[in-house]
Amino acid sequence: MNELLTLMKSELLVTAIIFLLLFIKIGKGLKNESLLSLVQVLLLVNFVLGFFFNGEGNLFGDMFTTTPLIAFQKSILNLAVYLISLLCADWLKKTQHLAEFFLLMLSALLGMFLMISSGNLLIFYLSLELATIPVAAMANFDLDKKRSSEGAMKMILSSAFSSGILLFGISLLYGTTGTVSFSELPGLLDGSPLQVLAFVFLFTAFAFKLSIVPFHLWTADVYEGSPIAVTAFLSVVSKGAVAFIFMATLFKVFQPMLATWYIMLVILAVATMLIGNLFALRQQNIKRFLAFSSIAQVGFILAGISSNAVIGTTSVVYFVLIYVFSNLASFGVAAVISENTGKENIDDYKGLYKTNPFLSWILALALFSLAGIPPTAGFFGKLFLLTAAGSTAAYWFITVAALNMIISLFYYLRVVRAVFMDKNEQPIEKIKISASVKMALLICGAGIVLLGLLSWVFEHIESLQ
Amino acid sequence: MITGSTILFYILAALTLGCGIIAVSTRQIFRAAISLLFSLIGIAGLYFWLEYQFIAAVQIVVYVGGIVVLIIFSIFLTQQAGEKLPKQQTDRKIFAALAVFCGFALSMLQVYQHQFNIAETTVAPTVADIGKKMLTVDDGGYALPFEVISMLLLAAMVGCIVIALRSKPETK
Amino acid sequence: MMEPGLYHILFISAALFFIGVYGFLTRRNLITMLMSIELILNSVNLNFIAFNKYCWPGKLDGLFFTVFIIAIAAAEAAVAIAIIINLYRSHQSIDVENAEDLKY
Amino acid sequence: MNLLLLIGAPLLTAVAVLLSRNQQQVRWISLAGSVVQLGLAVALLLAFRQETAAGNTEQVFFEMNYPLFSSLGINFHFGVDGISVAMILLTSFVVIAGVLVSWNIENLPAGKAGMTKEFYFLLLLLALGAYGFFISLDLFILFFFLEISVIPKYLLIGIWGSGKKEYSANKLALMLMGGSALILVGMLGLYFTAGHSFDILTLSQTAIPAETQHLLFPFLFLGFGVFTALFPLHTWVPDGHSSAPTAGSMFLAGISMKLGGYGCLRVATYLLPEGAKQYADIIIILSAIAILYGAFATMMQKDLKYINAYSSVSHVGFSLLGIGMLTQTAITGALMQMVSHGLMTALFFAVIGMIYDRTHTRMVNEMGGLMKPLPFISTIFFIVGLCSLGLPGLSGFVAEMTVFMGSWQNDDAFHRIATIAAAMSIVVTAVYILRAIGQTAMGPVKNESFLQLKDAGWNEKLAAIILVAGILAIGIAPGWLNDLLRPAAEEIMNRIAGK
Amino acid sequence: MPNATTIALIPLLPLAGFILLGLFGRKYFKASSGIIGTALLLISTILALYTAYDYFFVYGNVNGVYQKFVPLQLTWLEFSEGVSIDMGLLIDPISVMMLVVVTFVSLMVHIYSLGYLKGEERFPTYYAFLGLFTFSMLGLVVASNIFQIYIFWELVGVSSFLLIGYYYDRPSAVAACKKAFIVTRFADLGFLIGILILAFCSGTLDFATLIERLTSPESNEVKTSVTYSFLGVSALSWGAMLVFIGGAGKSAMFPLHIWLPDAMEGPTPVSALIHAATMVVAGVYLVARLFPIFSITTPAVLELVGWVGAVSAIIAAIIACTQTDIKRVLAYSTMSQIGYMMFSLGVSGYGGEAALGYTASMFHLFTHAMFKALLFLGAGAVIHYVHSNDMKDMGGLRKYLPITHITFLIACLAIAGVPPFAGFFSKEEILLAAYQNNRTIYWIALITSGLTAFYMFRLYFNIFWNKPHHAHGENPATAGRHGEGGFVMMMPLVLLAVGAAAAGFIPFGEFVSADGKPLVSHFHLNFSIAPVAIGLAGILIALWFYKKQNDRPAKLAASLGGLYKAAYHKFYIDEVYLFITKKILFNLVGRPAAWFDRNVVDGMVNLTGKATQEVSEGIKKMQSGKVQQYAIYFLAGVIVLAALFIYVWR
Repeated sequence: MNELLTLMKSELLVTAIIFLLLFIKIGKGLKNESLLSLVQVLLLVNFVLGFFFNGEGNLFGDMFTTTPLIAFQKSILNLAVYLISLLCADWLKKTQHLAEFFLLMLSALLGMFLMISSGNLLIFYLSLELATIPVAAMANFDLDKKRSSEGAMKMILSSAFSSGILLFGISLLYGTTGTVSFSELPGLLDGSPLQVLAFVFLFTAFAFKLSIVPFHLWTADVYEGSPIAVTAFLSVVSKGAVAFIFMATLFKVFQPMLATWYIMLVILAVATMLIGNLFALRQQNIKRFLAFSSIAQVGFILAGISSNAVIGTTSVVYFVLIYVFSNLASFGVAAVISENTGKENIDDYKGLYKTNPFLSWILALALFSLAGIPPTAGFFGKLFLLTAAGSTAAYWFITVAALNMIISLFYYLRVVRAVFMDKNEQPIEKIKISASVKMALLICGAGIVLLGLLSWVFEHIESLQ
Repeated sequence: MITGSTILFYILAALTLGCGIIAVSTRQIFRAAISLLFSLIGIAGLYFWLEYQFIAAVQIVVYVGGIVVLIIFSIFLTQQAGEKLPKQQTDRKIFAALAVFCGFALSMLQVYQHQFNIAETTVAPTVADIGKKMLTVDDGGYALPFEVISMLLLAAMVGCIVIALRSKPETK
Repeated sequence: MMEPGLYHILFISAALFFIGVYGFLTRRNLITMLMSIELILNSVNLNFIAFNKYCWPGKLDGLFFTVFIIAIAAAEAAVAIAIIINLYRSHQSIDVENAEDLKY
Repeated sequence: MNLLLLIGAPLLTAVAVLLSRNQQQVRWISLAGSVVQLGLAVALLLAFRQETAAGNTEQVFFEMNYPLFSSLGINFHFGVDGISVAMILLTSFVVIAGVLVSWNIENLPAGKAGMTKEFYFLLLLLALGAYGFFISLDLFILFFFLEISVIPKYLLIGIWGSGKKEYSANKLALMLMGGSALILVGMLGLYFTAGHSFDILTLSQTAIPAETQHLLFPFLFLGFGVFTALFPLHTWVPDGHSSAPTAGSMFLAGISMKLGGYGCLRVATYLLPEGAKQYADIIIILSAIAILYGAFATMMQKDLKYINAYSSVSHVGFSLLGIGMLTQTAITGALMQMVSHGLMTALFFAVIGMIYDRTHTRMVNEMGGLMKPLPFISTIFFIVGLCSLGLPGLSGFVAEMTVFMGSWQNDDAFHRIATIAAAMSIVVTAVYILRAIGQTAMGPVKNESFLQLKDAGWNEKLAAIILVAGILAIGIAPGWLNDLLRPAAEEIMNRIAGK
Repeated sequence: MPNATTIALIPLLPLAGFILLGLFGRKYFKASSGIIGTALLLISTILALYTAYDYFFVYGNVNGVYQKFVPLQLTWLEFSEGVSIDMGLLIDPISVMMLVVVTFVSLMVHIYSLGYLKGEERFPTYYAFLGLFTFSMLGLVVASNIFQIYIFWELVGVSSFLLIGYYYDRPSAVAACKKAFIVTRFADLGFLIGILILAFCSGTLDFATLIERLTSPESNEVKTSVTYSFLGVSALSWGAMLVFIGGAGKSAMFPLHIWLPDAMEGPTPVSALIHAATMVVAGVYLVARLFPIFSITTPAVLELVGWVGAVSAIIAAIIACTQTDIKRVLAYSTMSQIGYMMFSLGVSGYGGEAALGYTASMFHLFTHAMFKALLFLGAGAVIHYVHSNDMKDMGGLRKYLPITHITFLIACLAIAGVPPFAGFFSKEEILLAAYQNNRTIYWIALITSGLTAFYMFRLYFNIFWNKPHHAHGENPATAGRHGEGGFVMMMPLVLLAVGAAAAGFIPFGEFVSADGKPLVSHFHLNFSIAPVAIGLAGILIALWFYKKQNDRPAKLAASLGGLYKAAYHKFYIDEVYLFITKKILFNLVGRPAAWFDRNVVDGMVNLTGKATQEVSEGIKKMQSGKVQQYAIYFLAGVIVLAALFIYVWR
């Protein structure tokens, strides 16, 4: 029993919070403000506890695995959720269903934890659904906005379609190998065409969740339609979790199919960067813009994964950590502005620096980090991904990736330009930023600046393997 | 040798696929729902044919008794029962058909080329086995998935409540 | 006529799968799209059961997969219908072509 | 001497600037910071000379090595040789001059954007990047500092610039980013072929297969080439310079174009000697084209900033030509040209800025006779013009002659013709420089209102004098610079010659 | 032994003047700057004279040969082992002679300018520039290293530029200074490449070593450099030729002479110093400096030097006959006389009697400096008086400017080669040298000699005789005030006149010769008859035409028709240059280059950006907002990937 407590600590903590929320909701209920503060405190506690009492081992046969690395990955997700709860406070306070929102979000988080820890395709599938269905519901939380329900609809239908294909793949895999266990699969994969087919079907589910081109099309619509808190959650937590399990699966389970997935990753990485960047070029809505930019970022993650080596794992985890800070910072700024002024267009950001220098600097920092400009951490993150990709001597691949950084810089600079350079008759007025948001933005900013230079973080991740 | 079981199989297969096709092609939404129902019943029949009675039962209870009813309710809720469904653009249909055909051909080719490891003996699991397994936490047990699904159902329920019970529907 | 076996069932399930996919791709009504999804999931279930029976009779993974898929299908359908109903309230339509504000 | 001081000084200054309250504090802190930097640079020079005099024959001096990402072989590895010392000295000169000319920025056309604090902050950040770049001995860190300097440039141009500033800023940032993308690829290639090391000293000891060198050299050379305006990747130069605020142009041309040249030499040529040999002819052709073509294109320009920008393309061509010639003298000359051009072009832009701030035009045909109201500025304009056209006694001459002498050491027709072609530019340079001077400083006064203009203020005078001092120090007594650069060039040549 | 400090001070004092006046002149020495500059130069002159005395009479002559000394040599910039630019002092007969000439003429000009430019706004600047020029010229003269000479070569070029552009608000002055600089710069390009070639051939830049290595036919350097050739000419010849082009540019030899007449836009004393006495003879000096190479190793190039000199001499003389701007006449005359010096070198041999041309050339350089400076300063006095450069505004000035008149006449006689004035002796030697070696050149020289006498006296008569002066007569009030410019302006005239009259009696050959051994020049009376006669003839013709105002010149001009017109328009050489620069360089090279850069190179960059955006716009349909379409893409992606990996990349 003790083992269960330590190994499943993160899951149990999250479940505990879920039930606490449920009881609060069923019982008297609390005012939004106090509930939010409570949740924030709980999430902080959850995040902090994530670093203690970590064990390593399997549970439920081999359905549930945990290692220090997985624990660290969970901590990253915890941190992201905590930051979202701070950053989107303005929106959260206004929502009618705060308890339910967090309940769903934490369910999804639980699903992601289980997904990262899963040692079995069944549990993987179930946790994937657990990580998806509540988010689809969350996407609809702006109940009276048409776009919100449209986004939610697109998400639930697409994800159902994608899980159908995933399941078909799993069934074929099961038929050919007779097992769904991650530990048994590698020995039974022989690379027969049917298995390749099954693998491709399976692969697309990851691709769908990670928004890899051409399975990415839902992303932008859903991001744009959803409340910013959900978008942030989707783009950071959901993506990060899937990236982790994706990488683990490829490295551990599908190692026999390396030749197949390596090429596949390279092709898709290039396509993803390119399409993501090209679409991001002409976006006006900041959420949609960030959606495409995050698609392009995924291309880089794929590049890192393609290395099939320790350095790949390390740099992907490291990158996701940096990405959490950078992307959340930009979403945070977008959330603050959107919540206070209702403006979500990049053109509306013109002249922002004049009135809101703090927000502007954070936004610029975040965007530079996303673009991979030093001294922000994004530079290191991206560079290490490319270093990992380079370890297979695929020079043309890193060349393309590096050239894509130029396109991405172009559109990130577009926002920077709007904020710092363009003139505006009616700039966004001075926004009063609440303490929690400010704190979260500062945390993000500090993370962006420091993470790259504090190399022990990177080394810590490396030591976890 | 044409046995009764073979004939039954083909009848069930025809029912499943035929009703499936009607379900995705008819322009009467109600008719589609009913065809879906029969298609699902056909599948339940196939489960019976495969001697997986438990699954067949679950199929009928959950699908026929649950999901299809849910769907029919939602058809009523959205006041679509009488209307004909809108027509899809032809090019979309063609592309879809093409893609579907390619996909089908591709997967069937692979399936037929693959030598499955066909077991000599077939043992149908008993409900007791299933029940035991479901609650086992050790190797080979399915307690964790069971818990996960319960969380999922909880979350889905909460989600549905929030979304569907919108307090003041505003029309814009 | 051959004795029906694994391949026959696989044919049926694959056919059903792609019928479902076709439906998903072409039905304009959101509820009928959902119905197509159900077809897809059922075809997968059939696959699992068939494999479990013919290939791996000693194991129960396929069977349990089916059970859980059915459960998930229910949950998914519930949420999807909730969303669809909500969409219907705001759009006064459940035609998928009417819900395309978000694009480009 | 502790090299970290060189990074620390601008960093601390930048932070202090951000924390300061008002204009006055910002300026004085920046000035104090840049004086400290100048002091450090001079101290470094002296310490370096002392070491050399003491018979220290190490390849790099004052080495320091702190692990950063040790598992990836990335270290904060710093050290200087003669080239770095010269470049650091150049940077410190330009920085102090840049700070001085921006003294009253809020009153100048560029200062409409306000945000003086940020302006100085970015300038110092740019300086920080340059210092870090020049002392880095680790490719990764070098790249890091190189990239640091890109965004400040973008913002400096985009916010405080003039004309089509957004376009220029964008173009500059993107092209430079393109350059760094190429560098990145080359760098990673080097990293993996040479056994997972980014360390320049280690890499220089590693035998890299010739084919790999042939493959990687273009990446690195072109990448750095973008930074240093290698033809035909130079088009960010005219637009960038013309739009940038005065100090921005000075930093851009005076410092950051040198980053590229330094990289071409220290990274591309030094680490990939076989590659350099393979592509030397192409480099020579491109740079000879750049020299002549830049000069001819300059002849047609009417905007002073465009004149200097194109002439920079032409002048920088000499550095690249020197590198391509692959002789010790030519490389020394290339380096001298970098230093000289840095000082000269910074001064040139400073002067242009001073003129523009007063006349509010940069079109030569709208000026004339500025010698009368602005004798000091015009005199400086003369000096810098003469330096540009290679007058003995000023730095340009020394550098160009060294390049020519070095180039001539290759005794085949191709190199000879390239040298002669490059040498022809000294005539064309004379033509456009004299045209520019003749139309602005000399001739009758075209606009009566110009007669009321005020000559340079103390800050501008000081800035100009500092840079002129640098130019003269090289021009009159080039020996010290030669002593600094030659051993380093020799080291590079030794590697190229396979010794 | 030569004293390095003393000699080094000669150029450094003017430099000190430049720095002092350049930095602080405008503020602190507004009025006294002229005195300071002059005083410093006076010291220089004294030192130069002392050095000359010391060299020629104390230590220079060892065993009957004048030695070369290098009392000081500092490495300035080392290129590679053994190849370095050194800053040194080379003391030999010609450099010492030049030291004297430069300091003396410069001193005269300094003094003269005290009066001429009195009250000018930029008086200190003027003296600063003069100091810079004198420093550079002296540095050039004593250069011990071929690159050192190039450095000072450029510096005199820029000082000349600055001084021509002294009146910077006159468009014509601005144009002239630009032209002077650019044309000489073009020639310097040749010089530079020549240096590169010579340095490559010899492996050194040091004059002594260079000459030593390149003049002995057995040396390795000569052997190897002969093997390199380009267009059938050996590398060494190319080197010598290109160096000569540099010299030709500076010395305004045809066809690089076009800058010199325009350079007269500068203040007249400047013209006297730079464009008559010193800088323009630098080319001659350069050839003389490298004479052993020209003479021994590349005689063909030396012949070319001779021809260029001869052609320049006659063309300039012809043009000079038609010009009406007195300074331009003098400018062409300068060009013509330098042509004399040049061809004199060209017809010279290396040692012994055959080397007469060398000595003659140097001698003429020396005497020419005197009388030409005098002519310019005289012209300056005239211009100062009438405020015009044009002959038409002059005439009958002998009464108003008596001292000027006399000194000018002496100078004219000297240049016309009338004995016993200085010009007679030097010109005689030149003609003799030409007569001995190259008859064609001799005949050209002879004709030129007649033309010289003619145009000089045309000038003389037009200024001082011809029509009566009335410009000031109408307004006597102003007439009195100007006068001749006082003592400071007249003193130099007189001193120079003494030089012009008497310098011929110096036994020049004793001191200066190609190989350092004294050359005893024989005076052939018979030979002198022809030149003197032709000179006198020229004077008489001029007298006939211009003594009194009449219409003979116009008739003559009309009868010569095309030739006159062509000569009046300087044989249209300026126009050719203008065509080449404006039409070809600007319009055919510069403009396309600029266009190419903006539209093609930059266009490519912009196109890349634009194309990216176009593509981005083009593919936006992919994101159609229709969830079913997304699913089709999804499915297609699955199928394509699966097919690829099943069938293609197995």
